[in-house]
Amino acid sequence: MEPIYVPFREANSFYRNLYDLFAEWSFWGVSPIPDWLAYFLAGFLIVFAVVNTVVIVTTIGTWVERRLIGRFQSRLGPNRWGPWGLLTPVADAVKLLSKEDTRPEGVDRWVFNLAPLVFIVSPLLVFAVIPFGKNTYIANLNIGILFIIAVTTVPTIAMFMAGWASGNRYSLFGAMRGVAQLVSYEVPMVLSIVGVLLLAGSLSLVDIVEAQRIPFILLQPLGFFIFLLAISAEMNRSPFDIVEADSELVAGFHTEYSGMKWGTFQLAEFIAPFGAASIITTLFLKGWDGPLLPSHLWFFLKVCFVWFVLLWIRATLPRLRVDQIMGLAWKFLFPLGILNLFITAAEVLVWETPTTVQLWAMVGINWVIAIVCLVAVSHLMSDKLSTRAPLAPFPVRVRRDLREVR
Amino acid sequence: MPIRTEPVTINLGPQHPSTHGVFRMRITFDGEIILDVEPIFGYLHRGSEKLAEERTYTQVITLTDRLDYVSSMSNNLAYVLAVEKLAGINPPERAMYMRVMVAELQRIVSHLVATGFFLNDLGALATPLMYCFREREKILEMFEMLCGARITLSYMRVGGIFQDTPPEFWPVLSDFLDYMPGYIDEYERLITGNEILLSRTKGTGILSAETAINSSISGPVLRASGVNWDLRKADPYDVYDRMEFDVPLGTVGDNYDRYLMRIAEMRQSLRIIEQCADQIEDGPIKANVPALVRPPIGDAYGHVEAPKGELGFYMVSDGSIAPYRFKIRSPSLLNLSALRDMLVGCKLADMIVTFGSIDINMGEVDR
Amino acid sequence: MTTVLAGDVIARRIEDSIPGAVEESTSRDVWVKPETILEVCRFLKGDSALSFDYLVSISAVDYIEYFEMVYHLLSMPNNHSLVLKAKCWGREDLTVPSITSLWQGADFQEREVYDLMGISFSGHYNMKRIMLWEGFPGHPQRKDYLESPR
Amino acid sequence: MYGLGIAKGLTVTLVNLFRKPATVQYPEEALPQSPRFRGEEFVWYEQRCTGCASCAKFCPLGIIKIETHPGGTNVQEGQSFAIDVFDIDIGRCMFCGLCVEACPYDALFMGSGFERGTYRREDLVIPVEELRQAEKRPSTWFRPQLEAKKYSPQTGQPLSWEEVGR
Repeated sequence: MEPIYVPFREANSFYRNLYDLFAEWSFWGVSPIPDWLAYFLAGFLIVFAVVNTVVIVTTIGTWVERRLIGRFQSRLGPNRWGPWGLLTPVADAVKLLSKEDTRPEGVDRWVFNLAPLVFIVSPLLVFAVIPFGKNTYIANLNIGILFIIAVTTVPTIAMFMAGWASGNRYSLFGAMRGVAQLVSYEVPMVLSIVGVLLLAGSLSLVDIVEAQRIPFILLQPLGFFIFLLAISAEMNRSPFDIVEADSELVAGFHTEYSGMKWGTFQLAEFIAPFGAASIITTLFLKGWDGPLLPSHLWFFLKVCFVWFVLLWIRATLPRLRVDQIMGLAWKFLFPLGILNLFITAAEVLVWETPTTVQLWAMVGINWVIAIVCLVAVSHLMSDKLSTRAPLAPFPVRVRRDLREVR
Repeated sequence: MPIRTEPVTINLGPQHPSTHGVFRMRITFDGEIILDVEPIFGYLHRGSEKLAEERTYTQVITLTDRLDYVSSMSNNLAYVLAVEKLAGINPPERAMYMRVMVAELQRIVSHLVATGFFLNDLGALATPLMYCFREREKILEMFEMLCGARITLSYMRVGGIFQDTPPEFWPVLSDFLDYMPGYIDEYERLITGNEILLSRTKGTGILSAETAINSSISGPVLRASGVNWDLRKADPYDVYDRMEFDVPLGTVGDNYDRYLMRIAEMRQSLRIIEQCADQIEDGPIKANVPALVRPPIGDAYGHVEAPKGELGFYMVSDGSIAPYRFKIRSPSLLNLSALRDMLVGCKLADMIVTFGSIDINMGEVDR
Repeated sequence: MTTVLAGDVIARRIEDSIPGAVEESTSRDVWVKPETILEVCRFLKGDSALSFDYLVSISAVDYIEYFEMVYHLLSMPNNHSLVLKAKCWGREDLTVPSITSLWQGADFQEREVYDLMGISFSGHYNMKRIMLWEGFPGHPQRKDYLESPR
Repeated sequence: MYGLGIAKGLTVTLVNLFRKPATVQYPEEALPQSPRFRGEEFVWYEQRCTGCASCAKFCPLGIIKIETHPGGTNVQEGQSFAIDVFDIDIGRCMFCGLCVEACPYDALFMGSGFERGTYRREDLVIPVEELRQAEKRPSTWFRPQLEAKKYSPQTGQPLSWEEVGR
């Protein structure tokens, strides 16, 4: 009987090569590594490499993020440790690891300790199905996008675990907000993804990248807009960061955590934008595909660009209120998502295999619809925000030169 | 079947990121809706009023620096005005112009801090705060030129100011007046039109004019409710009667009005500073006042329009070198009187924003 | 400029409305009996010509033999002000009627006077210490308070 | 239109990304200091001091400790006292400068430093020996005669007691 893991083995050439290396390694004619162990070792090595790459890129990312936000705020940012402060993440990690791991009295011990682990698993799992470059991926799941939707909901559970187990009311507030927000934004996010799926005709991310003759951001502007907002809300990034709104809830669901448990939460939150940027790149920006440069570099550059845009938004915008966030999801993004899905479905129905001309016609139609929709929605929303006249004019007067010393 | 819920009580503070100091509010929530608020303070009580009874009139100036530590100049001005009223001293003209000028500079500082922290409370990741502090720094540098300190200034003396301006002050002020309107425009571009700010602040934390007057609210918070009351116009002190400026007024009294009020007042302050710099003439900077002031027996109440509201000092003299009674009418404390009216019924997030828009300073609340 | 109303004139008006309330008056201030403060304030606030709608501050001064309550009142529409004073003789069990029913702004100030001077206000809904903690010995703003009595 | 305000705000932050940062790296570079800066190390000229203790009386916190004995000499004012102890406890000092303002003989000046962090409060007392020996770079605060000379404690030479003038 063929073992169950064989289909997975066949899926990925890189993995198959590693597996073959282990399985066919012989020692005086004897192959000491059995089939299942070879399977395990190959898998472990790849996962180890990918997870560590992600974590290391994220730690460097935290440094870049802090430096950039510093510059956005007309400061310098951390620049003390190492050249240009590059070792700041290392110093942070050392500090966090050597801190006392306090646990307040009256917490639910198991749930409290488990929550950070659960929280960090999900952003890492996202990278299991992302194609990092041409033929470079851990698994080409035929339900890849469904897998991503599934794992991105896991933090909700972790958040609620942390908030509930802490026995702190700020934490509980944060957890409740988090659950409400994530459940709400799941709907428009999925609706916007379905448009992409209709165009690509597959759930596999590898196929979606290959199906993009032109980037789907052009074909799905409305979908991209909805997805960008929804994924920002899913990650609790500004302006949707009500879960850990520092000015309101101190730190939200991880108020009571310290030491490396807190560090784990932070790490997961810094990985999340990279995961989100990877998903956006794959779904809307043609993934790893690009001219001249190697595919991996293209992927990395696109991810960095999307990540920068998320950062820029974070550095600028204030935070919305909880009911406004819910209203945005259900009153505006949800109908827009339905509309987008409907239009895309109609287009796919009319042009089943579109020619290049038809594709560009589709781009035109979708952009016109997107702009009309957004303008209409903006007028709907700005009804209650009629702008007032400025309070008092500031007349410009001719001033005597003060430089004459008095 | 209705869900059985029960209200949650939270002690917001004393150590909370957005209580602007050590301030505590005992809040009862129904979900996210506020049912009841009880402010609790006194964590920063230093007994300034009692301490002043043991100090000479000049030494008390250092105490007033520490009331509202982001607007020391206004505190100094209110204090010296009260003592001058008590002792019947008239300061020379140049000193009066200098006092008005630095008090208006201080108003800009205080409003910059208020705006910055207000936007920080809205969750803008300290970006507007950093921009506001960047310009605040310029004013503090000017203060350092004038009196050698940046925060605790002790600049004014009974009967004038302590020392004339250094020559390098005027070019710096001139430059400041040139670029500051541009920076205020930049804050407005950054945030005033921002739809998130509009939706967060419009129609939240409304304070009606009647409640405001009844609760002894003063300053920008009162004027945001549409009450035209500015001591600089109503009871002009020093040389404010020679200045030409407008008093910006709000219409609704919500958080947005209070925010806009401060931006508009900064522009008006720049106008006043310009006029002061225009009109100021050479002359003595201090009236002939002995080192130990001995006002005649009696009492006096002196007040100014400080950045946060009406700051008044009620002083009783028994003819000695120290005040017999020194009472501070602090705007921050009284602006909290209507806190409950503004907060009950709104959400937790609105509460933080409303609290930020009142702009209190714990050094002045607890004294 | 804010007009400071002459105390004698106001004293006469108060006396017309509430006989026996005024103790003495000068050209600046009016002294009323402490137990009539609420009625006097109600008259001053409600009278259409005076209409003192704004309470500026409440202070208490310790003159050893008596405490003096000082109310600074202001009328925003007419832009005039008045200093109302009341002498409370004695040092123990001092009670003055609270004016929180007229002005909400009196709330914190009366609590502060109670906390630091030890004059309590009848009719105040929340008469407890404001700056110091409950159980603090004595009232530190009094002139005879030297250190906390043990 | 909804969204324009957000876009405007985004341009402002983007412009600031390419601006020179407003902050400086403190220990390596410091902001320019005004000559009037009220700094922590006091400048004291024993030759000018008569031991009248005006500074101690004017200090709001009473942190200046002066002990004298009769029989000192003073070049300007004739009869004066010799100083045994002149300690300034800057651990409680708030740098209001009233002591300098009070000095009738221009013997006491503010300094210009601000970097006297220690681990113990006792180390924050400036003893008389240190005041005697320290390099004298007086701040121009409340001393217009120094300002008229365009003296700056940060860049100028140390001044002797004859040079600081009345």
